[in-house]
Amino acid sequence: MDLKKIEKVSKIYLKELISSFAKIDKLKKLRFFSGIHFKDALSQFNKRIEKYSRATRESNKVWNKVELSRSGERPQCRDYIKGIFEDFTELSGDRLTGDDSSIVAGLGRIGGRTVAVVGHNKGRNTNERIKHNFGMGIPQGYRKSCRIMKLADKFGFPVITFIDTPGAYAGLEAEDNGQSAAISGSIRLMFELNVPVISVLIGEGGSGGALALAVGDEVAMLENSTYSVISPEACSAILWKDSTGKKLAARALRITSKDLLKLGAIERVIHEPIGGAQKDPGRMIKIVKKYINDALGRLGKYQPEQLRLKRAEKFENIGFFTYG
Amino acid sequence: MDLKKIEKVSKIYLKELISSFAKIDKLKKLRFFSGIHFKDALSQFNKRIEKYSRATRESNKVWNKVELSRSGERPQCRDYIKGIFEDFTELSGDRLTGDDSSIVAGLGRIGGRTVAVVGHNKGRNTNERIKHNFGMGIPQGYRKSCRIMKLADKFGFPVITFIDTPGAYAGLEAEDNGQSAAISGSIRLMFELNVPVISVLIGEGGSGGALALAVGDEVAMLENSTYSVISPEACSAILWKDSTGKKLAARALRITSKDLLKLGAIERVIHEPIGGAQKDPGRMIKIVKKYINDALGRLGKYQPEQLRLKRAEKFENIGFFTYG
Amino acid sequence: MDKSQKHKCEACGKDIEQEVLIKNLNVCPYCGHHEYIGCRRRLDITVDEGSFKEMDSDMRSVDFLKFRDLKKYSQRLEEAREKTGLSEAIITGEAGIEGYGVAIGVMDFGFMGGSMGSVVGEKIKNLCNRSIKNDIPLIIFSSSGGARMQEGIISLMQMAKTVSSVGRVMACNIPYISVITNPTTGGVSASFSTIADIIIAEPGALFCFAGPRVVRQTMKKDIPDDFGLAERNLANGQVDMIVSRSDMKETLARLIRLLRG
Amino acid sequence: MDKSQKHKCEACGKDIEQEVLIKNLNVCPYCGHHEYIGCRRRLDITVDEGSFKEMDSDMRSVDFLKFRDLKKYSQRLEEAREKTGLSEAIITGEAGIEGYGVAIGVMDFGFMGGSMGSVVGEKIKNLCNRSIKNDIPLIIFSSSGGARMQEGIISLMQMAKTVSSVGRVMACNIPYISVITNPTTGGVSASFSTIADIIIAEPGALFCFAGPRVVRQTMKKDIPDDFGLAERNLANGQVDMIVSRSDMKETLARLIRLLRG
Ligand SMILES: [Zn+2]
Ligand SMILES: [Zn+2]
Repeated sequence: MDLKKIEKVSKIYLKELISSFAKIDKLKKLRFFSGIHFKDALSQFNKRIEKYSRATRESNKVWNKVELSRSGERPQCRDYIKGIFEDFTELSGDRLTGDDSSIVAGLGRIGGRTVAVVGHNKGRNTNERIKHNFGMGIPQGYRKSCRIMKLADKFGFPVITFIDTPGAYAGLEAEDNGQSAAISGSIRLMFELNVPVISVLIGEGGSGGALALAVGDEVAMLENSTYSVISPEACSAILWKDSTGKKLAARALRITSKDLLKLGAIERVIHEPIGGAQKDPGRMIKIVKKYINDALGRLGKYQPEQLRLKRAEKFENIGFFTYG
Repeated sequence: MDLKKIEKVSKIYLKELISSFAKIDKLKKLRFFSGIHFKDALSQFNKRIEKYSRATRESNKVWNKVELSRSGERPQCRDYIKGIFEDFTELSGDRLTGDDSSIVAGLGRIGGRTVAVVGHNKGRNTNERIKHNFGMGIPQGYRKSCRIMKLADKFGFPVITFIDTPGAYAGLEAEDNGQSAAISGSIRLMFELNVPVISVLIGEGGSGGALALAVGDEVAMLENSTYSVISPEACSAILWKDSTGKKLAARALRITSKDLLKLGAIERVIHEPIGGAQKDPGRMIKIVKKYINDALGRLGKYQPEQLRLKRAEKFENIGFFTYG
Repeated sequence: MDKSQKHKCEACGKDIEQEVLIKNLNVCPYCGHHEYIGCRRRLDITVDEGSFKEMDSDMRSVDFLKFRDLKKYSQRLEEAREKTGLSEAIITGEAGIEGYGVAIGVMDFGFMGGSMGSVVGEKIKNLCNRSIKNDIPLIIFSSSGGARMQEGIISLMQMAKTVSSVGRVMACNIPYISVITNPTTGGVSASFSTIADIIIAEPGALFCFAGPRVVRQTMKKDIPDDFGLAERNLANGQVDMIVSRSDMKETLARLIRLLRG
Repeated sequence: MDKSQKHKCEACGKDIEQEVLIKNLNVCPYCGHHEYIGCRRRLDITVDEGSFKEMDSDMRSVDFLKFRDLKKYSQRLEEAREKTGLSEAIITGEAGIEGYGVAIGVMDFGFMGGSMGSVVGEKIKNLCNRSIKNDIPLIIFSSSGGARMQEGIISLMQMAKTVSSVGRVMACNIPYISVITNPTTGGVSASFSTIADIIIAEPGALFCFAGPRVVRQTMKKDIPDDFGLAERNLANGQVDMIVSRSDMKETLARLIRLLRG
């Protein structure tokens, strides 16, 4: 047995390994047990170690991406806005009951045309993070976003969204104010927009709170961003009944840009400077600016009706199933 | 001097009378004062008493209407709904942050067709009145109303509104939740409706809170209902600097159905059973039902575009002014 | 099933005879608690007898991610199928309700917590298309813990997919009624179930985006006992009405009559 | 006016030299308090020099109800005209803002509390028509205690009238920017001023439907110090931004540039 390899296996796998090792141990002690069978069992056991250590290795790699995607060092929504759009003017409030500082919205100019920009902003230091509620949206935020997107639709401005959120805020008030309907309403509105919609996942793409802003004609992910139906931690708590499974969950969920491109859930991966966006924020922002400009060019050739139809078709065609 | 007449003059006028009487008294004492002048002054003074006592008489009459229009004995929104519409189904909530029980909304059938119904309900006894917040709407109510009107617009259902409110609720939370925008939003939406809109003032039509539901193609007032830009009490407090002017204010503001018809602010006065709606609620409800059916017939001949245009024209043409 | 068998009400703890419980549509006769019922039973008590024609009955989930937690996804699917006798967490089809033709979908919490994966999404899409094609109202009974983790990002995308599909129905001015049953949370509450013309909830149904446990954790304090319940949602403006199981069919028929003008 | 004369800030109580105050656009240099300025001054500091072309300058209110409280309406009008040198509570016209043509209306609280009667309504309607005819953005600076009681129900109807008019501008996809200045309440806050594409408020402006006194009376308890203020409205989602007087022109020009695509 290769003990070194076992060391590299995730805790949760270890439990399984130990229990099967105990079985082998029992087998050894059995009278009718033949050496050949024992060898088979041991080889199977070793294969298992091999498999588990590979899974663990991969999980660790994915987990690094998770941490990187969440890193406060990466450029954030406000950085992209500042670096990409001229005349950016922030617009506040849902005109209903409040303003959500975790979601930034406004108008700006790129390539000589006006666009609406909406995005999650997490904030960098503790104060900022608290102020922005760590990028976790509340209904007022999604409704503000809807208001600005409607404004954009009315005036024919393309919509650019930046996604970077652990997920919608799980608070009592948020629930009482209709978090569910705010998210579904945002998704629905984005399908109704007659203008090009470009969504860029710049960091963490957490669940429904991310999707609420990510119904784009083109959805792009930065190389080291992640996008997931549930946080690996929560997934682990539910499925592995244990928080230590978070890295395995991160791998199992397929949340990297590469995975999502392969699955057809996004259109494009935007490559980052070597070592990640945080190594050269200026260049990263330029790359994203170029992407947005190019995407605007690509989408500019479609009529409003076509855009809506293609957007609906794209999302309605996602899914894997079989018959019989 | 006719002292009996003076007794019938409103307190506020009395102050003026007393001060002018004091002047006459002074005149009498003046040396150069001739009898003829004195007689003139006295006759003017008597004319004034006459004028003031007429105004007071009229004010009292109008005030009776104010009290009648506010009477808890009159049929209320829910009574009309029950008596007029089949299959009425109440719909709750603004799908944003709350439900307002001072405003009832739902779908029902009349003459074999579906209509949307929205109205203020004040409630009759103390418990009901508290539950319905005395018919004073909050933003959630106007937004619920908008939601149901949009539903009606989508499905092509005419909209019937019943107005009976002291005005929008003047509370901190209501203001924080955007009372102004809720009211203006409701007015705006009603101009955008592609379906016939019939508004019936059944009791008290208080200010912006009433107008928010009263942008009808036909606006009708029950004979003894009132409709005013401000409550006579509040008007008196501001303009007469004194609450005792409320009856004078009620007269000055011209708030009766007759006045409003004359001013062109409404289309129709619906006559009440002798003594008022409360004397025969059943008949009153039948009369209103007939009115609604007739109005639906009248408005049914217009195309959506025509309805919108006529509605806008009608309200945009209201106003008295001159040049130079 | 032994009809004289006793059943303890989950809410009030009183014993109910099985026969009474079933007659009462699995609603406790003492406290009105609405118990879980499976989607077949729901259809039985909601649509006209013999009127239901199932669609996509042979559509099956596939383990395209080779997802494995403590169990393989494929194994979980197998177990759910065996346990429920259903092929997936939703059953869809055409039916009549008091004679009105409808496109109806009913989710079943018993199948992997009613979680929405590709099959639920696709079945809803097909149901929507049927609704549009035949110009019949759309009714969906929701009951779900949310998106199906085992299908990763693809299950998140079903939120967008279903919203788009029901959105197309609504854009055709075809009535869409969403019925919230216990529980409706997460990816289902934040997608097709909350953008209907009319939203009805069953009494006592949990209806929220984040569940009470998660919210308690986030808030680091106690939350009200009625957190996320249908009644609280009514007060919060999120549902049009709360309708008890015994009134549901009549209410749906009346709403269709009204919405059909 | 003696330029060396001192002026006491209403907010912080500090003495400000008249000259400094004027240079500072009547904003207190110590505490930033934005003082009342009349509509002519507002135009001066907002539009390009000499660009303003007034509309309806000869439109006059009439006392069609023969309204008399302690004074006659006609007398109140006369006094207001004398006091302000204005013909009514709003001045409207075409102007340039950094070269962009706009249809602009500016209310003046000094004229009968900026109350909206028939003339204010009609002037706004005509302004909207000009905006549509010339395809130029609409900008209205509000400052009003609400509807003009002396015109009874007709003043209430101006709420509907102005909403309809600005609604037509917006339906043409012509930008409409509403600027809230101190105070904007009642019939003006609940009509044209709150349905704009963009709503800007001046710092510290009171902006509410029911004023603080009325609300305190209704609630029968104290209300927060910042009740109805622009800053509270920003937090409550009712305004897009708070812009100080010195930044107003630049901001309007930028917004027009943005909204014009
Ligand atoms: Zn029970
Ligand atoms: Zn100061």
